[in-house]
Amino acid sequence: MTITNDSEFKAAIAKLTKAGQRQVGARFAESVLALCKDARVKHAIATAMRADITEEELAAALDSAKKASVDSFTLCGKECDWNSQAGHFVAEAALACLKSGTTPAWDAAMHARMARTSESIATGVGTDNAEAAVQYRILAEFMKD
Amino acid sequence: MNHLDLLTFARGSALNWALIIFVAGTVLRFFEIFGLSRKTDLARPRTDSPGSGWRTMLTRSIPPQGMLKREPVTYIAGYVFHLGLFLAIFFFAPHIEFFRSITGLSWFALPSALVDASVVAAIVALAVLLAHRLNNPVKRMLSGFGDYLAWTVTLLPLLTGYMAYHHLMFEYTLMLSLHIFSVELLLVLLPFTKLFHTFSVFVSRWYNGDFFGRKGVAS
Amino acid sequence: MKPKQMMDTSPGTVGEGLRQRGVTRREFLKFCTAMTGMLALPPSMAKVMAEAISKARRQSVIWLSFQECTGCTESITRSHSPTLETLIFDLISLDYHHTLQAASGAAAEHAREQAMKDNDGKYLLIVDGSIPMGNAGYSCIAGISNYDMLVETAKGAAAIVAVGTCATYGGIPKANPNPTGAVSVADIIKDKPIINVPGCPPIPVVMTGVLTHFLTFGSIPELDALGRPKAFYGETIHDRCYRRPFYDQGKFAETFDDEAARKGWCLFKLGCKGPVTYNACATTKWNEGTSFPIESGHGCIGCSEPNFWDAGPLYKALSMPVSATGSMLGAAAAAGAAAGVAVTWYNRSTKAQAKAAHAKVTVQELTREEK
Amino acid sequence: MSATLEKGLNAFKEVIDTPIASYFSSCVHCGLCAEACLFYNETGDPKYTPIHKLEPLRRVWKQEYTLLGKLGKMLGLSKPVTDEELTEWEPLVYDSCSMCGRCSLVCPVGNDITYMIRKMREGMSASGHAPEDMKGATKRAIEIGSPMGIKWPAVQAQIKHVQAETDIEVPVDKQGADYLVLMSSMEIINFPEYLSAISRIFKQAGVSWTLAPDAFEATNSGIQIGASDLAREIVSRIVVAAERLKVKCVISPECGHAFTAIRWEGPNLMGKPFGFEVKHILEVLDELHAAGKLKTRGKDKRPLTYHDPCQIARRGGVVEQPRRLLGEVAEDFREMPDAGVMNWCCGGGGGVSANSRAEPLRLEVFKVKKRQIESTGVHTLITACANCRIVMEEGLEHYHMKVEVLGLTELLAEYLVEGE
Repeated sequence: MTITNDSEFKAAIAKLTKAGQRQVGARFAESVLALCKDARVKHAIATAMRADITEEELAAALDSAKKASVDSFTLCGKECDWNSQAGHFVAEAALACLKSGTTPAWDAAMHARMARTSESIATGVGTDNAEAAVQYRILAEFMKD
Repeated sequence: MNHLDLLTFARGSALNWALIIFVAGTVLRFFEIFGLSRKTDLARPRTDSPGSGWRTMLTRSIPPQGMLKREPVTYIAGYVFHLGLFLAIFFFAPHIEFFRSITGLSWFALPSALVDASVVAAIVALAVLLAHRLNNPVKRMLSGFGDYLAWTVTLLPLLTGYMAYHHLMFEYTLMLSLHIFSVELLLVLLPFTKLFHTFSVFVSRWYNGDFFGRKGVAS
Repeated sequence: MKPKQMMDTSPGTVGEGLRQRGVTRREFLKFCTAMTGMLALPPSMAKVMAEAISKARRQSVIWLSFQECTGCTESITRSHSPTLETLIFDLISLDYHHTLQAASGAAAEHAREQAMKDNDGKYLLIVDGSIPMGNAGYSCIAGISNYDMLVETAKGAAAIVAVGTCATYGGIPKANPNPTGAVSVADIIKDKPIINVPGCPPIPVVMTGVLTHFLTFGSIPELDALGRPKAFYGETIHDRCYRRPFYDQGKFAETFDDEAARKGWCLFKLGCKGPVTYNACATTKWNEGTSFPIESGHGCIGCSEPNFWDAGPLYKALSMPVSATGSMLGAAAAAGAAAGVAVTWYNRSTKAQAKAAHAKVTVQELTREEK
Repeated sequence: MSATLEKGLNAFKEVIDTPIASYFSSCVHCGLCAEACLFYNETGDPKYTPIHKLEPLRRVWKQEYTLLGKLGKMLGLSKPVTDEELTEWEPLVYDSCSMCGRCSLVCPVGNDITYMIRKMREGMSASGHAPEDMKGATKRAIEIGSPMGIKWPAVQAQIKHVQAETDIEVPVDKQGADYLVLMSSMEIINFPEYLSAISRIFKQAGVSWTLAPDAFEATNSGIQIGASDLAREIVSRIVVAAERLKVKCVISPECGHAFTAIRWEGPNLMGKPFGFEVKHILEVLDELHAAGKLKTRGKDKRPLTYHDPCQIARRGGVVEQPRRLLGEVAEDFREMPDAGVMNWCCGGGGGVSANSRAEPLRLEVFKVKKRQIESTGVHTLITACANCRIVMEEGLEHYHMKVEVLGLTELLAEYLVEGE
């Protein structure tokens, strides 16, 4: 199958199981992982991608993703560094796919896109929408498996 | 000078001067406060709380939620003291006569025993408040000479009044003179110490109530 | 009273005199018992007193009257037990008293001098009236100024009893502005024991009681700081007043003829000085124990207190200011306002200067200049 | 005296007005304000007593504006305010006061201590005694346009992201729109969900709104640092844009002090009443809800509680609105103890969160919020201030609490009935 826009993307995600959403969400996060230097995020994403994850592992991964997210928040009034803010959104993406939300994969995708947006703000180069296309591809491939 | 002469002086010249300083000082202090003026608030107020300033003058006497439990000594002793003092000042027959002679107004008096009890309560409350002031780290830090002075000159009229009524320490005429002198000391110091809150509390509460009221948090 | 007796300046014992006049021992004991009660002595003292007085020689008494109104003398003649009053006069030998003695002119003065000579160091001096220290001519007797007569007569006295508020504290003659420069006995005489029996006038039995005490013990009774016998002046009228309960309940007469006044409520608001007046009126009462001023519907005016006449208006409650008025306070407020306007003007110029000196804060200027 | 100290003292003299004179006259040193203050309550250190934080200002009042004080000053009996003293007071005035206003509501004599702290900061900032971080934020707000250094292109990037996500166009610079929507830097940086939620809700409600490239930032560091000259410059951007676009109402975002800055201080800073209304987003949402324009479906099953941001509730009067809105979407809404106007501050208001020096203290005083949340037993916390949100996220993480924090607008958008 091919996905060309967000409504198809959303519909496809909705068909996935909880675990499937987590795994694909983690792939979305992984796609922007280069923007994040936090080892905890990398580990959380790696855990989330696995199919054979236990409840304990899930909880531990959620915890470390959460920590990474909070640690990377830019506090009110502090000067924003968009590069590190991009890293924060990667952590948010990782956190989103591990959380028990209604649409974890969608949330992870949005955060991953924000990471790209942040990167584009930091560099001043417009690459934002490219991430959406990357995500359509990732999802399509995941669904093939 | 014998005791009756002392009493006559206390009721005469001393009282006149004390009252003059008290009245002039109070008026002066109000000028000092209101003379500084304030800018009109140009922000459109919320309309759901008219009269909040006036209401706050009274409602701020009620402890906000949770505060009574947090600081019971200050609240309870504070209430007892203020109420006791209020009853003693305004509802003891001889005192009403004093106000009548100056303002022409008079009202009902309470039986002496009741006034006596409220004075004892007020004195006890003052003692508790002093102990609290010395023991509570916040109060101790905030307190200076002015606070202990204000405490003393507030206690003295209560104490001398009680002692005069019960013929303690000195004979009545002398004690009554001392009572009046202590009131005069209080009158002279009131406008120029924190005791001025007797009046300014209503101004402060009005502003507070008005500020909050404009924002829709009326009391 | 009895000119013959009064001329006799070497009296016998009291017991002799009593028997002479047909007074029984029982009657005399009764008198002594009453006296011990009044002087707050134990009842057992009645017998001792009777013994002492009977054996005592009749006391020579000289009574000097200066700036006075004769009210004190009027008072002492109206004791509530006339027979006992007579008794009193039988106990003593009243050798000189303007109003009561029959003699006049040189003879009268001679009687005084004679008594002073015969009983030197032993006679009792009673004084009523104040002594003018201004012009000597304000008050003199037989060409002798009151001051000179007092000083001269006091010299040989065993003790002095000052009766009435004039003699004790200067009284009404001393009232502001004190035109005669009136002073009390104690202001002049410093080397004799003085018993003050103030009151305007004093209660008759209080006067006789003091004399009895002196006769019994040959000494003066226990006195308070103002020289008054504690037995009679130890408590205030207010504390012993039968209307006191009304005061405590807050029940007061507002005028002299209102319902409350008729009900006998407290007269405090009508200016009663009972709370600061030390006297025995409320217990001893006047006119054969009939009543006392408060019982008659008028507040105590504090006549037994020094300078009572100048202690504020008679009909203003004690808790009222003596002279403060609303208009005085109005003037004070005006003065405060005037000062307030000046201070406000000054404060506003301080604030205006601060405004004028305000340099717009820019982000560069958020940094502090180092000294 | 250094020139900066002179400027500071001059500012003190300038700001002292009738209410302040009345407040200082009324204080009886009862210490109850300390009991109302989270900084005192959680540390037990009496120096955090609110009225004590104003001591230098009080002395200037006494020495300059009272007869006795002036006499005392002339006779050399009173201690003048020095630079050293202001240095000592700086952490008290900035690090340990979030201007939450709780003391002002508790003071038995009615002293609005927060009002005085705000005024005192004028002199503190003028004399160079503001925390470095806050100076930096203010500098960025003036020079770049946002305390966090955000420029319009960053907002544009977010707009693009939101448009892609929601498939709704975000109106920009639309003349004659009813509402001018502002955002806080926090929402631009950390919470893109806000703009996305607004877009969806306003689309459904048929609201005409716009963003303005020259006035997207709602926050005002000038207010926090206490420099009215700078605060005026910042707020004037919004006024200019609102007047240019002829909007009827400016919407303050989920940010506490921004609401205070625009709604209450704005007209006074500009010296004229506004020709447009200023409302907090929750007020607007509540109005839409009342008008039947905000329809939701379903309810959140998680037990929820709501944290009243100080400037929105106690200092802003928006208390009932969030409760009514939550009533629509929350199945199990639980109030915290002291909720509403007596709520405890998150600890990061009034510029405290922007001040890294204050961080250990801020985390220390978060204990009160921890207790409040724990007593409700919930794991989801709703609020309406992005600053509170991040401060609480940090605090929750610090105390290892598994509680999720959400913005109320964002929560509402989750249950929005769309496309009907």
